[in-house]
This record gives sequence, structure tokens and C-alpha cells, in this order.
Amino acid sequence: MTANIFLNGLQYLGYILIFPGFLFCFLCGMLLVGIDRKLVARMQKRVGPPILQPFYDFFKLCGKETIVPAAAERTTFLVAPIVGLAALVVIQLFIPIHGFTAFSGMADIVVILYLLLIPALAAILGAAASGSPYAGIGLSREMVTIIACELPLVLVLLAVAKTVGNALGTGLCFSMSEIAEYQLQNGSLITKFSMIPAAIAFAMVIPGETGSHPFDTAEAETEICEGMHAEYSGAPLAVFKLSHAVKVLTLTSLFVALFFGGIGTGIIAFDGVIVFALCVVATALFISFVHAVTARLKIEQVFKYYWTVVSGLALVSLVLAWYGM
Amino acid sequence: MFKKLIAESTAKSPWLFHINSGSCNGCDIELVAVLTPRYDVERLGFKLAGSPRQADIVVVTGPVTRQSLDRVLSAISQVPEPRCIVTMGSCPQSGNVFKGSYSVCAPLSKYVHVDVDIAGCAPKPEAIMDGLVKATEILKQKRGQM
Amino acid sequence: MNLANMTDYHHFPIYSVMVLFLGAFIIASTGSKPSKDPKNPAGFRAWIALCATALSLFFLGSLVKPVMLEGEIISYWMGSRAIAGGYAIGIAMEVDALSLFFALLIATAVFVSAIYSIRYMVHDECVPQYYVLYCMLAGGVLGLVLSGDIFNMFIMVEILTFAAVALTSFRTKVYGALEAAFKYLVVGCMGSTAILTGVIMLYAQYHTLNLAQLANLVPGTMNNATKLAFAFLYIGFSTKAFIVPFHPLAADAHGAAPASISVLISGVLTKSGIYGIIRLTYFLFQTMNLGSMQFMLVFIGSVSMFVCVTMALAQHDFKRLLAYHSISQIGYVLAAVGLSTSLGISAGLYHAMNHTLFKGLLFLAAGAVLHETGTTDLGKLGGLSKKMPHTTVLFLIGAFSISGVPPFNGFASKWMIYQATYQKAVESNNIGFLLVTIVALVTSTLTLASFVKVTQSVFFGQMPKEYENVKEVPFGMRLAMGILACLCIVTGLFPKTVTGVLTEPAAKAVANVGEYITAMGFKSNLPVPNVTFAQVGVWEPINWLLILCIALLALTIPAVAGKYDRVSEHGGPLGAAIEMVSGKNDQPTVDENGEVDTKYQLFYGGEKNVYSQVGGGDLFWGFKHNWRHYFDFMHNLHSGIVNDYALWAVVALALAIVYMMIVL
Amino acid sequence: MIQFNYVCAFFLIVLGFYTIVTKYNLVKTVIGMSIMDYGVNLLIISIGYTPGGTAPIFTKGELTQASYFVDPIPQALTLTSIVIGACVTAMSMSLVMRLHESYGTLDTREIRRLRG
Repeated sequence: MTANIFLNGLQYLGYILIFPGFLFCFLCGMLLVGIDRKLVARMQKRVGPPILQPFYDFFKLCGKETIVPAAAERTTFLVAPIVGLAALVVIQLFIPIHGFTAFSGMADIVVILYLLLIPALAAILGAAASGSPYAGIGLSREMVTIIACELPLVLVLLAVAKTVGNALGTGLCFSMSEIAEYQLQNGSLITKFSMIPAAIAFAMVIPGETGSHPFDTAEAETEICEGMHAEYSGAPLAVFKLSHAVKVLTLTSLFVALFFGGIGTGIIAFDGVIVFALCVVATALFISFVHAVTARLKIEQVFKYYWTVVSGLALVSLVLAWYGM
Repeated sequence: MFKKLIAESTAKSPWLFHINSGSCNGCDIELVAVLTPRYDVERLGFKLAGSPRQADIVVVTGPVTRQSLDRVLSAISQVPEPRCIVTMGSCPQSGNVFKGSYSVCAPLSKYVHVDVDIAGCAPKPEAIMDGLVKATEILKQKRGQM
Repeated sequence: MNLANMTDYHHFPIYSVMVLFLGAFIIASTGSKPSKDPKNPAGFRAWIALCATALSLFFLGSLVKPVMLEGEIISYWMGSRAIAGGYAIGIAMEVDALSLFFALLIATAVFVSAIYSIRYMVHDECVPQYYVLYCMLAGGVLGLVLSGDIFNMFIMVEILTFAAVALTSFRTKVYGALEAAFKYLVVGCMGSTAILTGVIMLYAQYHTLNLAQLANLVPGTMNNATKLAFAFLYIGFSTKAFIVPFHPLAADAHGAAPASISVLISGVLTKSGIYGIIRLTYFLFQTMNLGSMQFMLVFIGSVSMFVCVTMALAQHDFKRLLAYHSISQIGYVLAAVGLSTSLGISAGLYHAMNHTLFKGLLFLAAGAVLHETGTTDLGKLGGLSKKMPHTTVLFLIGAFSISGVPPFNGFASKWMIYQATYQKAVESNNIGFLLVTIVALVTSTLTLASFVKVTQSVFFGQMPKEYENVKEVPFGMRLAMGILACLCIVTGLFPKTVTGVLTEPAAKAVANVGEYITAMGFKSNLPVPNVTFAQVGVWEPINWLLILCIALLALTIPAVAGKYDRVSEHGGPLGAAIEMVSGKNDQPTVDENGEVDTKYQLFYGGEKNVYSQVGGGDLFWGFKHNWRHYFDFMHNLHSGIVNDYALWAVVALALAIVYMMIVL
Repeated sequence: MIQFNYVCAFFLIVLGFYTIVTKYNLVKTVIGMSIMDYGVNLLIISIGYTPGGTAPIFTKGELTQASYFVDPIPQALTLTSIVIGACVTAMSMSLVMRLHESYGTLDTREIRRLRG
């Protein structure tokens, strides 16, 4: 495996830097967040910021001065956002876009579930390194949100693995590319009725995992002054905002890959556009709509909500998948 | 190439940090009114930031009472460079009706270089937006010289 | 005994055990006058202990090729009295892949901990006795793992229990050390009595004490006495492994013992308990093909997995938190081994190895914090990363490993365990095992949560005034931690080779009991099973790390490039960030009375610089609030009274007897 | 007759458990542990007994195929078990002494600093 990576290195470098890698994530992630803020504004009868607002925010922050507080641990404080963003982009490489995966055969679903931990852990370490009490409260809430989102995510992924496994006859199948191929042949997983509760559960997990409005107790600007990013300014903060945007893209494209894999033509360019369109619809429905309608929850309500309502839905689909529906 | 892009986007996405140094909350309500759907200053890119580290424009309301003076100054000092100090309402500019009181160290400009003064005892939202837009121009020039 | 005969590897098992006991004897005979050198109170005795552990590690290391790769089983008779009249008379040592796997694990942990304790035991008195007990403990555990005679195993269990109890209460002035040692001794002695009763019941039925012969005779002829013996032996060994009903012992013992001993208790003694249970269930009684036996082991494994991780979340002391975690990881190992599928056993053993490595590293880091600041209370510490940067980095490697963050070794073995349990659930079409996978995944996140809590309350956040003059730990301690950290990273990056060389031969040995019996000279008709380790999932850590490094490079190049185009001193998108790392940018200025100027103070809503550390108890309020009834109940359940723990032990014994009578 | 020994042995073991579990005095716990040990020793000895057997000691010239010996191995095991019992009692009594010195009491309900 390592050998042929060096062989067609240029192609892989292209994957990392351009298509499902940095450029794609940067542009599509920022666009998604722009569309999200615009939709929320429109739902409140406001004109709302231009779609390219996240780009302006990013470049403004790059121009700002970076202040490292005296109480902070300098290197961890500055390196944490970069590692978080890099890990997030690497996850995007493993997610199939209608059958085409940049690096298949390297990580299966459970590994992707755990790779999603690294960006969150990087943000937590950055917050811990800044030494601010607001950041301390923020990271404690972020950790509780991660625990809350972990259970439903696990149940959904096990249900998907079991359903595809039943069809392939091996009983369970963890690898993403096999799931993508299965959906190519017999249609998206959403069409199977045992998968509908799992899709809804995954949709409910997306706002929690990305920390968008009703579940953004970790970065509550009003209560704990931007929570984990309280002491960040300038370029590191720009990288954190960018990784938030890329996380929205990663989770929605994972949702599309898992449940809407069947939709799409063969040509890679069109598939990219179609998948991005589906991601926009997913963001609109699950993040913007929920943001405009709800108020921020207390952290123990977030935990209770995820471990009862959403996990129950995911459990329903797991049991259905288990008995071969 | 970057310099122009950064200067351009500094003007397009100014983030506000609101410090209340003992105001009667008249100006605070007006500032929030500017963010509501009717006036919607967010279409120009404005956003309320939670901590001074993430702010570009610091909006100070209230007659800077003695109790809050050093707190206001330490908060302003924590805002990273290209920043703009905006005083809203006449209290921070002259102390308004509270001028001469033992506990008011009124004109903020005695302690900090103030860039934009928005006049009015509870200025109208249009005046606030005009002041804030002027502040973004100043930000852009400051960004250019840095 | 010419030299050629001496260096023949068949003698190495007894050499490795005897070297340690010899070391203990020599140190004991050199009196207890501490040496004048302040940095190393035990003087040359520390070097004797170090050489003894190094030699035993060398002997076991050279056994890897014949036993692991070529699959040979070394049987060694003490006093060369072999089988007379069909009965094994002498005491035998039998080293197959499973025992060698555990022996290697134990020898590495013992060697590294010896390096650490040279500089760690500086503040203590009568350190020579510490090294005597240390070598006795190491020798006892190695003897237990390598012995082929069940009564010899009992003797070694006694030796290691005595040494562990004495070492737990070594620092008598530590809060609660004597009490922890007494509780450990009482319930440990009950466990040993249970083992002795079980051994004697077996001898009464089969008139032999040799493991291989028992494995040959027992499976067919199971009457009530042997079932009783099985129950007693099982409870005895689970006392040594600190599984659920006996886990408070471990929490007290680790909390009070010196860090280098906590490494041994958590990394080594628990593994010897697990080894005993594996020998018991797979070899002696061969009951693991019964569904109910698998259910028992997996159930106890997952209960101890979940109970101990939630207890750990509620702790206020660094070492007690680590102690509860080691029991929860032992729960993982037991659940995986209890599946009795070859992949399950291989995953369980792989996790046992990883656990010894990262748990040793974490305890050494806790010891370093105790060595420098004098306390391990999570509420009082904070911000030590500025004063102890190396310890922080090493601790973070250990914390990431235990909580299963991808590139490190904890993830590789936990990932294999999830697959093993899920595959078992699919094969046996029994939804119970699916529950175990879910509990395992959720427990792993709770482990991550408790280590985030430790990171924030000990190493990051704000530093209290009294730790101003804390400085980095001496090099010897950091060397020990460094060795374990490198092992953690290496075993994490090469799961295929590590499992191929170490855990798969051991798993084959567990499945292949027939060869174990014939190696001792008894005829056995058990078939040689063909063992496959087919894995459904796929995980290539090296390639993933390669892509991550390329991505990291891709991020930093524009940043560094930005720095040179002199547009402004803050340059391109990340210019400022990289400049800061190189420290060129403005430094926070400190005025005359040590007050940092306001620009670099933390933002407190305008207040002056105030010390307020968020750590210890006030983290994870959301989780604790939702589970408050559970936490209160568990807090009261662990009452700390000796009688309650003894009551749990007796109840567990009764339950085991009833369960074995019904099931077997 | 030998069954009576087994019943006594197991009775002693259960008595030992009873003392450890219910008595709230440290010294009584130690006594309970040693009673448990004596029970096991009695069990080991009575297992090795063959009716009509003599002590397993060889004397010159008297070695005949017909002479009955009691099984020697359990007796060897009992020796070790007695020694271990003695060590357990010695160590636990020293711990009890130090506990009394630092906690000021022998009541196990007070000695519970490490809990929760």
C-alpha cells in the first residue's frame, strides 16, 4: 500500500491538496456556512450577510494580530488549531463521493468515528492551553457534548454496517467503499425503511457534533465569552473558524455518503456538484432551520436529549437491521 | 496580493465588542436594536463578539464611572491591533447630565484615543449604523498602515 | 554443566525467575545502611535490582524466537524427576506462547519501573528494603506466569501478594496507605485461600498437581467436587485481577502505593490474574465452548468496564482515577478474552499489552507530579505544563493512548475488540454481544473524558502560586517514561506486525491445548485446531499518518511563505501564527511587582488578573447532573470498610459456586 | 469417619468468613483469617489420609510393597500452607499495630479514609 502511494504520488497529492482535500474543503465549507447564516437571517426576515461573509471573516482574522496570553502554554496554544484542521481534512479524504473515494482501504466506519474525535480534542487542548477559566468551562461542556453525540453515532454506524452486511452476506461490513458500492447497485440506503430512523438520528447528531446553534453550549458567546476560543485572536482563530466550516462539510457529506449514496451520475465532476447540492440541502434542513427555530439548551439538557431521544431512534433502526428487516 | 484582500475584508467583517461602563441601558438597547431584522446591521458583516480578543470595534456606552474605569481600559487593551474605539451616546463623550459628579471620569478620550463618537442621548439606529460604517473605514486605513 | 549446556535456551525460563530471586537475596544480605549519595539512597543496590530485571528481560527476549515464531513449547522439570508411573511427580515449568507473552509484558514493565524508581525513591527512608520487595514481587509474578504446576502457581501468588501488600504500605505516612494495605491483605488472603482450596479439591480428585496432566484428565470427568474447585479457583484468580467485586482494593492500593509500584500493581498483577483465569477456563477445565461460560466472562468484563470508568470520572485524586481506569481496561481484556473466538483472544491480549504500556506511562507521570509538587489532588494542581513540559508531553501520549485516539496503541487494540465483539454477535446471532460493543465504545469516550479532566486540572489551566519553583523531574524518570512512550507509539503504528509476532501465536497456543499436554509427555487426543484471524475492518495507521503529515505540511507552507513577503510583519494567512511559534513576536512584558501588563492578561470580563482555575470537581457538570443518582449510589456503595469488601468477596464466591453447579 | 473431617474443615472455613465479614474489630478480622487458614489446612491433611496407612517415613529394611503409606504430598502442601498462614498473621498484626498507632482506634468503621 505504501509503495503505490509513492508511485502515483502526484495524483494522491492532487487528492490531498485540491479535490477532496484542502481547496474543496475550504471553498465548500465556507460556502456552506455562508448559506447557513444567510438562511437563518432570511428566516428571521433579515437581509443577512452576503454568502461570501465567511471568506471575509477568514481573511480579516488572518490580518489581525495574534496575542498569546502570558498564562497560556505557547506551543500547544498555537499548534492545536493547525492539527485539528489537518485531521479534519484527512477525514474528508476517506468519505466516498458517489463511489469515488480518494483513499479507500485505509480506514473503515469505526475508524472514521474515532478520527472525528481528533479535531474536537485539538480544540479542547487549545482551550486548555489558553488557561482561561471561560475556556475551562467551554472545554468541559464540549467534552460532555462529545460524550452525548458518541452513543447515537455509534448506534447509527453499527446499524448501517449490519444492514449492508446482511445484504452482502458477511453479516457485517465496516468498510466505507463497500457501503458505497452497495448503494450504487441497489439504491440509496434511505430507501430501506429500517434505515429511516437511523438517518433521522444521524441528522439530529449533525448540529450537536458541529456545535451549531441549539447545541453550541461550548462556544456560547453570551454566557462564557466564546467558550473555548475565548483567548484566541488573529490567525489561530481563523483556522478554528475554518475547521468549524470544514466540519459542517464533513458531517453533511458523511450523511450524504451513508444514506444518499445511490444518487448521482458516473462522472466525478457532476457527482461532486450533486453531492455538494445535497450537502447544502442537508445543512439547510438540519442546521439552519434548527438554528432559526430553537433557543440554546443547557448542557445537561443537551446530554439528556441525545442519550434518550436520538439514541432511541438509532436503537430502533439497529434492532430492525439486526432482525434483517 | 494578500494585503489588498485582507484590508478589503477587514472593512467587510468588523466584529463589535460592547462595553457598558455604567450606562442607563438606553444606548445598549439601541445598539441591540441595530441588529434586529428592521435595521439588520449584519448585512454589512457586523457581528457581536463575546470576548475582546475577537473584536475589531469596541463600542463603549455609559459615562465611564470610577468603578468601571480600569476595567474598561484593561478590556480595551486586550483587543488585538487594527482596532477602533467607538463611544456611543453623549455620556462617554462628555458625561452628559452626570458631568461633574465625583464618581464620573467622563470623557473617555482623556484615557484612550477615540476614533468615532456617535452623538445623541440614545442615538437613533441610523446614526449608530452611520457611525459604525465610518469606523470600518478607519479600520481599513489602520489595516493598510500596519 | 559445561557452558554450552548452560546457555541452551531450555534453561532460560528458570534463569529469568531465579535471577530476580537471587537479586532479592543479594540485596537483602548487603544490610540496610543507606548510601551517602543523596540522589540515590540505595546506592549499588539499585544497580543490582536493575541488572537483575535487565537479565531476566534478556533471557525472556531470547526465548521469543523458539517459542513464538517456531511454536516450540519448553517444558522444564525441576530436579529432573519426570513422569513416574503415569503421574507427574516433580515440579515443572512450562513455557508456551501464552506464558511467554505475559512474561515478556511483565519483564518489560518491571525493567522500566526499576529505572524509574532509582531516582523516584529519593525522599524515602529504608530504600534497600524497597528493592528487596521489588525483586520478590517481580520474581513472584514471573514464577506464576511460567510455572506448569498448579501448587507452584499458588506459592507464587502468595509471594506476590505479600510483596505487593508490603510495598503498598511502604510510605506509611501517606494518607490511607496502611489502611489500603490491610484491606488488600484481608481480601487477598481470602482469594489465596480460595485458590488453595480449589487446588486441593483438584488434587483430591486427580492426585496430580501438574497443569498439563490435569488439563488431560479433568475435562471429561467433571463431578461436583471439580465444579466446586473451579468456582474457588475462579474467584481466587479474579481477586488477584481486581475484577468487579474486588475493584475497590485496587483503587486503594494504587492510590497509596509509590508510583513505580502502582505501575507493577496495575500493569503486572492484574495481568497475572487474567493469565490465571485464561489458564483455568481454556486449559484446565476447557469450559469456554459453553455459551454460559462465555456469558459469565463477557458480562463481568463489561460490568467492570462501565462501573470503573464512571467511578473514575467522579474521583478527585489523580492516582485513584488511574487505578479505576486500569480495572476498566482489564474489563475490556476480560470481555475480549471471554468471547473465545481466536480474534477475540488476540485482541484481548493485544489490549492487555497496550494497557501495561500506557498505564505504566500514566502512573509514572502521576509519580512525577507527586515527586515535584507533593500532592496528586486534582483540585489543588494546575498549569504544570509550563514548568514540566517533558512530563506533560509524555503524559499526553499516555492519555491519548488510553482513550483510543487513532494513531496510538490504545486505539488499535480497542478497535480490534469492537470488531471481535461485533463479529461474535453476528456469528452467534445473539444481541447481547452487540450490547458489549456499544458499552465498549461508550466507555472509551468516558475514558477520554476523564483524561481531558486530568489534563485540564493538572497540566493546563492556571498555576497556583505555591508551585512557582516546581522544576522538571530528573532525567532517569523521564528516560523510563520515554521508553514507555516510544513503545506506546510503535505498537500503535504497527498493529499487523505486533499482533503477528506476539498475540497471534499466543492466541493459537490458547486454542491448541493438545500440544500443551503432549509437550509435558502425556498422550492427548485433542485435535490441533486451525486458527484464522480474519478481520472485517481495515486500518492502516502508517498511511494515515503519512497523509496527515502531508496535510500538515500543506498548511504550514503558505503560513511560512507569508512571513517572507514583508507585506506587513503579520504576513500571510498563518504568518502571525508561525512567527509566534518562533517567538520573534512581542513578548508579554511584566512590570516591577510581577504584574503582567493588561494586554496579555486573561480576559475576566474586565477584572484585574484573578487566579481562578477550572479543574477537578467542577468539570462535566452536565454528565454528572444527569447521572447524579447513579454517582451517589456508587459513592455510598464503596464504603471503604473492610467488612463490606470481605462481604462482597464471600457473596461473589457463593454466586460463583451456585453458577458453576448449575451451568457446568 | 473421614467425611467428618471434611465437614469440620469447611465449617472452619465458613466460620473464618463469618468472623471477617461481621466483626468490626481489626484483631478479630485477623483471627478470622487465621481460622480460615486452619480450616484449609485440616482439609489438606484429611485429603491425604488412607485408612490404616502409617506415616510416610522410610526406615532401613522395612520397605515392603505391602506397607501402606499415607499420601505424603498433601502433608508437604500443609507445611507450606501453615507457613503462609503464619506469615499472613504476622504481617496483618503488624499492620493492625501501625493502624492503631495512626488512626487511634481498632474499629473498622472508623478506618475508612479511602472510599468512594
